[in-house]
Amino acid sequence: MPDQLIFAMEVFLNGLMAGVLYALVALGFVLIYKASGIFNYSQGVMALFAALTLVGIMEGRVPFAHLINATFGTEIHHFGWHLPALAAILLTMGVMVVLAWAVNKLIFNHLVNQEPIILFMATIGLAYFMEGFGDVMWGADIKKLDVGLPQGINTAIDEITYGWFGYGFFIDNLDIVATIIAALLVIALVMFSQYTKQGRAMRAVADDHQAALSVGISLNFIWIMVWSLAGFVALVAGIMWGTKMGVQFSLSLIALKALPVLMLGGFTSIPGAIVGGLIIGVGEKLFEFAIGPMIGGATENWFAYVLALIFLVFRPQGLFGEKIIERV
Amino acid sequence: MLDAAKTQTETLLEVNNIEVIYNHVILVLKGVSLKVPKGGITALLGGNGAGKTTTLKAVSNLLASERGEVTKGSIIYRGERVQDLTPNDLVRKGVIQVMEGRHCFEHLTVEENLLTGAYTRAASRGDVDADLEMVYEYFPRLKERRRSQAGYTSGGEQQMVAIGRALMSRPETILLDEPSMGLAPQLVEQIFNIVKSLNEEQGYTFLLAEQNTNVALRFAHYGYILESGRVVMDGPADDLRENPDVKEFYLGMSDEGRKSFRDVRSYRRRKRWLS
Amino acid sequence: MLDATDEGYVTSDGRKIGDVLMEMKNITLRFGGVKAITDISFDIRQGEIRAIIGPNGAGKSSMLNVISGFYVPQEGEVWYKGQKRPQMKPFQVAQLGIARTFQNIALFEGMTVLDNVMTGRLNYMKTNLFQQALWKGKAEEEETKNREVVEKVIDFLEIQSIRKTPVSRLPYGLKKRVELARALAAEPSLLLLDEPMAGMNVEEKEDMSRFVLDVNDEFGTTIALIEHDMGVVMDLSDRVVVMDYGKKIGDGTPDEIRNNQAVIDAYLGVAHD
Amino acid sequence: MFYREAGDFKTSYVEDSQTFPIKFDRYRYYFVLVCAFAVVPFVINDYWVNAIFMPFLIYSIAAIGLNILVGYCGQVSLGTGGFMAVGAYGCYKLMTAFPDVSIFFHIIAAGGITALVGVLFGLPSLRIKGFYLAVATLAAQFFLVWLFNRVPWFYNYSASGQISAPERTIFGIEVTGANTEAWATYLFCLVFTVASAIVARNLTRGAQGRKWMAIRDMDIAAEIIGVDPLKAKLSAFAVSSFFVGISGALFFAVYLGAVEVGEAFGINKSFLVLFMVIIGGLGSIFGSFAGAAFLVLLPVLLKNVLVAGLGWPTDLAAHLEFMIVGALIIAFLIAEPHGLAQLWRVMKEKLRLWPFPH
Amino acid sequence: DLVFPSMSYRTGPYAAGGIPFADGYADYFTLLNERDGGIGGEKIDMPECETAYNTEKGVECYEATKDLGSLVYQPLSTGITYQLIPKVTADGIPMLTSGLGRTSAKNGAVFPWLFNFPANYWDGASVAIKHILDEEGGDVNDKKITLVYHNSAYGKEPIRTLEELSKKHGFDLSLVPVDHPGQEQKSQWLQIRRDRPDYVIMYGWGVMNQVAIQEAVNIRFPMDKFIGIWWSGSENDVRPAGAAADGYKALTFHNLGDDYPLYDDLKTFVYDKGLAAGAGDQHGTALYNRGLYGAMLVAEAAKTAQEIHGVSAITPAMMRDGMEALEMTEEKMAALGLPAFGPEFQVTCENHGGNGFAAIGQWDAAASEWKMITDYIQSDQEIVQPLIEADSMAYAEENGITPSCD
Ligand SMILES: Nc1ncnc2c1ncn2[C@@H]1O[C@H](COP(=O)(O)OP(=O)(O)OP(=O)(O)O)[C@@H](O)[C@H]1O
Ligand SMILES: Nc1ncnc2c1ncn2[C@@H]1O[C@H](COP(=O)(O)OP(=O)(O)OP(=O)(O)O)[C@@H](O)[C@H]1O
Ligand SMILES: [Mg+2]
Ligand SMILES: [Mg+2]
Repeated sequence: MPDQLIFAMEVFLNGLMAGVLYALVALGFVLIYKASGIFNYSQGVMALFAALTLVGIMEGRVPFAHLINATFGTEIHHFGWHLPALAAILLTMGVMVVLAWAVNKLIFNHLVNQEPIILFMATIGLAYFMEGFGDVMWGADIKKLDVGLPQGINTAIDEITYGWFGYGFFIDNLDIVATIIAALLVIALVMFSQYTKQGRAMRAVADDHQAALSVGISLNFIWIMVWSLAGFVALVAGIMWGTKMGVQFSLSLIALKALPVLMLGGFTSIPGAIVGGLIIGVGEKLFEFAIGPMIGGATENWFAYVLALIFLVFRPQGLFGEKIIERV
Repeated sequence: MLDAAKTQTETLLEVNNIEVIYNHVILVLKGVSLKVPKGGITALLGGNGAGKTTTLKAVSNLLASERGEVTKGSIIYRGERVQDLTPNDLVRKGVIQVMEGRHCFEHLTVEENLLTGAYTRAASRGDVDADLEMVYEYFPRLKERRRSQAGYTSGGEQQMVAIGRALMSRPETILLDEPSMGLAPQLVEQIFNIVKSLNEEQGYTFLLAEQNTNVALRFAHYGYILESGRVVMDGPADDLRENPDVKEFYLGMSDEGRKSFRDVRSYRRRKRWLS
Repeated sequence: MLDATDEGYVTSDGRKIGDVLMEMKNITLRFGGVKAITDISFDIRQGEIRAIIGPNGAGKSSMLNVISGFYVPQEGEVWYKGQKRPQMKPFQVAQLGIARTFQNIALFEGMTVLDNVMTGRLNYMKTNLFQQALWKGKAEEEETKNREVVEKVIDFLEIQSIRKTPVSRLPYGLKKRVELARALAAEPSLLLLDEPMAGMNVEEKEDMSRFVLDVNDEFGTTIALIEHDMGVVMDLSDRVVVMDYGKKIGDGTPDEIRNNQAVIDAYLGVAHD
Repeated sequence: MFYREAGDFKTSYVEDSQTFPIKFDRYRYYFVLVCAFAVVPFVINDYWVNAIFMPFLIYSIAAIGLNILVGYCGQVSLGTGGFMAVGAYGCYKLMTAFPDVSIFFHIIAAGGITALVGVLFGLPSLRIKGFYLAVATLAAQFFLVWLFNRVPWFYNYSASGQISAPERTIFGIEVTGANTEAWATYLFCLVFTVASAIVARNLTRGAQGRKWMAIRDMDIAAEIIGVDPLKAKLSAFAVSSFFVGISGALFFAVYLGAVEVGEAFGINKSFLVLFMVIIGGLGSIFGSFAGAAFLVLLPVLLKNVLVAGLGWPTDLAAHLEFMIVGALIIAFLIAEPHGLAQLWRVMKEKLRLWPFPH
Repeated sequence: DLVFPSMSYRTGPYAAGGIPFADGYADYFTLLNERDGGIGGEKIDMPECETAYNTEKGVECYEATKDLGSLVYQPLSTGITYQLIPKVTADGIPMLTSGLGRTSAKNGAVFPWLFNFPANYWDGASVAIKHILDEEGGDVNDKKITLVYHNSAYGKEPIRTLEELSKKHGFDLSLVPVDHPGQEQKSQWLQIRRDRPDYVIMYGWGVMNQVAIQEAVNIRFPMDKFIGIWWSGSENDVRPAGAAADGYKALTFHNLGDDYPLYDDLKTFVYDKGLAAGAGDQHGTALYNRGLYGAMLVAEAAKTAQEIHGVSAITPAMMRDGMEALEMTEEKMAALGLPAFGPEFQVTCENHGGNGFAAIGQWDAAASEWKMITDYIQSDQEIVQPLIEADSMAYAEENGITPSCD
């Protein structure tokens, strides 16, 4: 086999893996969009916030330490404990549920039945708020996140492929873990939204807030539920990305990597998020590999969007999105 | 048709002198009071913009989602003030509204739409399926289209979905907003017959807002006529049907019987009780 | 039976109905598996009021959508003013002088009544972007000219008092009237009305009927109308097409339809007075 | 009591369709204009111009532009940063290629170039709608930034990859470069801002505006009543990009003087301008100003209050600033989802009824 | 009072880098105030202004503080630097951009108000290559060196220099850009893995650094062959990768660690009095030291200015004179409690940028600290100087400046 082809295969596989990581972020968007028609701009910040909280709890940091110290002249920083990862994850989940409750109570409760762009705007406000809040709560330094996930090249694959091609493929262990988790998440979420009463109610709410209210669906409950779910997905994404790059402000920017995925897969489709992720991941990596060197590289950011755009021209609702109903 | 015994029974829903304001500035209801007796069919009549929909929404607490609020008066259901309940609490209490203009869940199939109606019920699968069958019996057309997305069904079909969906919650009181709108004549008849049989056989209470005064007064026991946010007349349906003003303005009858729509071409100043 | 030759006919109240204005030939329209219209042909003549009736889901609205170019039928031809109409985009159809209202009101909710009605005049407004950017001069002149037409329509439909109200705040019935105003402002030669009187009480229907008749009378506008109120249909229309499950089951004068057994079975239920 | 239409009769349609039908509004508007042109230039210093007025004026133009696209035509765009970059780089190339032509025309021409680019990237809007379109416009954002960064021709092969505005004058007074006077740059921007607002108002009050709004409110219905969606959407993209391009050109040439594309015209800029438009009020020219003012002034104000006033550490203040801005955005939306402009309108409606509550 | 505004960025995507610098900068001035009563008897005033690394906020900060009698600006962001170049020139306030900003500002004849001692980006690239030369015994012919860079003006800075150097020394240079912000670098590192370069040089910023180091670890690229510029060489950049980052190298133009007498003074006069800036947890980090160093340089320049003009309350123009006459010697630094803390250099009108000395630090993951592994190495002046000359003269021409040193 020619070298270029072997390399292309490696790039392809890594593209798939990268795609899964994008999809993890995109899933959170899909959940909320599906249940409320809200395009949740703050999903990235939620991932950051979840990861920050997780690290904070694990390391026993005192929340708002800086604020407290600045106001009272004290010098407290740590509680002095170190929690095991699992316990910290559960606690963080609790925090995310509280967040979901607060978001609903303080914001979306008052914005029922508003146009999508207004709701979108509200999530922007929320993103601003949480950005500041997360920083005040846990500090703006870069934190190392280690919940014990394996990371680095998978030697087994490296060796096997070396045996086959004379060139060992690089596959990151973390990506493998992410893929498994993402697959489980997607299956569970699909089952939930298609086959349960709450799932149906969730889709109903997305279509028409008022009508949903009129049949007795509690928007409150549905929204707290999906925001919690989205919080959970954000936490998972936060763990994966945080392990890769440390927990820091830029974690919130992964949202930008999820958007083309979302658009390609369809805002309303859970499987779409995964398939979209895979296509985007592979597409952008292969493009960078094959065409990138000719036009100066660093093409991934825009190419992902252009790729999604091309798909959209043919399917304006994304690959799996609900058909946009146009009637008069 | 008025059943004197029925009007004597307990008042299920009582609206006392409510005022509704939209957007903090637009005053729409200027003191509306009504009483809905248990097991009765009460009709709310009135022209466009009289405030029928607003009244119903005030009762079902859907106003908040339209930036409207009840600023005065009270709404009592079964002797309990319900103004501050959420719409879903109210549905649990047995009050459900069929909204004007259908409001189906476009992306759900017809059947899924109907199933959402059973959201508040803790009923078993079997019960729900039985109710589904009941709705399909009332509206065979829906059975044919059960797997289509509601967004693609015709206007009339959507109206059936909306009503069927409300029935699925097995309510005690149904607030029906313009059920006849956009329906073919025999279907209008059919829907009112369904209302009647639900009322008589299952004891459902109805408060219905309707433009089609003719049909409404034929099936209702008691009627209220709203104009510009005020109740201008009320009485047993039969009395209203005989009232000459009602006859002229709401039933389109003149002394010579029904007028042809062709005959009203000449300009005619509207007579109003108010304004 | 009316004497419906190519030269037209005379109605019971003595109006002269002219040539065939629009003719639908063997229209069939499918949506995936659903057959909304099956092989339907009928014509609309200059100056008449043509009603389309039928049970819910019969395909009436779909037929109007075919006429206005929004749905493209799989089979069949549309003839307009004696010519076969080529495949057209809806806005091109509108430019031919066909205006309509919608079953589920399709007003521009973010605009005032006046602006909504002014949109009916868009096909008459020809100043370019630069002239409009300057405003003074051509654009203003054109605006004023068209505004006068619109004001006439507004007067005609008696909606002066709500001129500056955003339509989202209007009750249903008034919205329908505004929609009619928008269609009328286009001074169409063919006006399509989809259930213009749904959700109105008798008095309002009377008003609406008066408008429809006056439009037809004063401007000679041809009208095709879908309506479920048989009283209205029978009183207003010159000829009626009846559809059921996508098929045509009757076509003729109100009297003929009233007594058509197929129509009675499928739609009317009982013979209507 | 004085805020009334009563007694203020209109006798012609022209009068009736003027921008400020109520006399009081009209006078207030003239008053603001006179202040802006004849008073402010004499009283402001560098700080006010560079930190507040210039960004406010320039962002207002961008917001007006984006409002035409989003607020009037309903096409949500997140490509504003990229289009501003087109304006900036277009202006830079023109300034350096034709040094003898007045900067005034360079800026207008930069707007024209941006309009063309805008139309190009607007093409997908014919198929793609809503948030899908919004995300799709990010393709423009990222691609344009990449392009300007990638192709050295755009920055005249400068070693640093930055573009710097050479010195240019209007009527012999410097408006770009190192030695500008505060009042001169202020007036220069003000002229553009006022002209933009007037042109935008003219375009949106007539036939073109109605086409846009019709497409926004219900594109299918609009098409059926005779609006060509292709023309309407692309013209919105063109006009919007024109304004955005002008603001980009001013942003670079007059305000910052030197920019690097990724930093000055990144995705954040796209979001910022969109926030201005939404907070200010979609479909309102006044809203564009209000939104720009809100997002330019508020952070500065908060910073001054928290750091200078209350003596908070700068970082805490900055974080709190984020929280406050976020919370205020939400609070405003809850109070009035249709933006500051609508809040203003409701206030006026109340005022009109005053002293009666309804 | 002597006003030294601090344009810091404690928020935003680069906060982790901005905080330690700002803390160090502030603590040094606090120390001078507390221990010496300021400089030459004048108290120091240090208004801090948050830029969030954002150019517009930078302009706002500048405008807000310039009328306070600010003596010198350190904008800490290349973007802000470019904006301020015309402004400070017009307003007559000196600006110091150590290790960042416009490289050709070194030519004081063209940029009288700008200073970028002791080293700049081009020096950095050259010193990195010199270090590689040392490692390879002076021969890098046919070695492969890859530059991974932030795809922005900043990241592209070293390309010209490296290209020249590759001509001179015969190594293969390949360029791998990473687009902002750089949280995803799979493609780039797969490519590096395929190409198997002998060395990787990185000009990264923000999250790009952390991800690059993690990916390098993932593909098992030898850490001691991976050299970052000083903005890729803080604790923040290596910590997320954990123990595996051990051995990673980065350039620096000042010393690392906290083993200096000055720290004792800081402890007595600042930390223990509770006067430490920020959260007070950044002492001894690379960027904190950079903050100290930056403050020390301007403080020394201020002293020089006071000496030259014989007044203690100096003006910005005097400050400029002080900076232009600044001489950093070993004795001076030792006297300040920072022996051998930075390279020795002397500023002149022709040379506002020092002599291009930089050193290499290496990360010791076990001890969790940076260690200096070389002395200060001078950049290849033969290569760098002509580039600076050419670029600054081009600027002078474009802007109609007559270079002069009188
Ligand atoms: N969301 C709203 N905001 C402002 N005004 C409203 C709103 N909804 C209704 N209104 C106004 O309230 C008044 C009453 O409206 P309502 O919908 O209750 O009338 P209705 O009797 O149901 O009329 P219809 O028969 O046309 O449905 C109308 O004048 C209408 O303009
Ligand atoms: N775009 C579409 N996609 C799929 N099915 C459609 C579409 N439009 C209409 N239909 C179907 O075609 C049939 C005819 O619909 P249409 O809206 O024309 O009925 P109608 O005669 O106007 O009924 P109504 O009186 O209830 O309005 C219906 O069964 C409807 O579900
Ligand atoms: Mg109603
Ligand atoms: Mg229909």
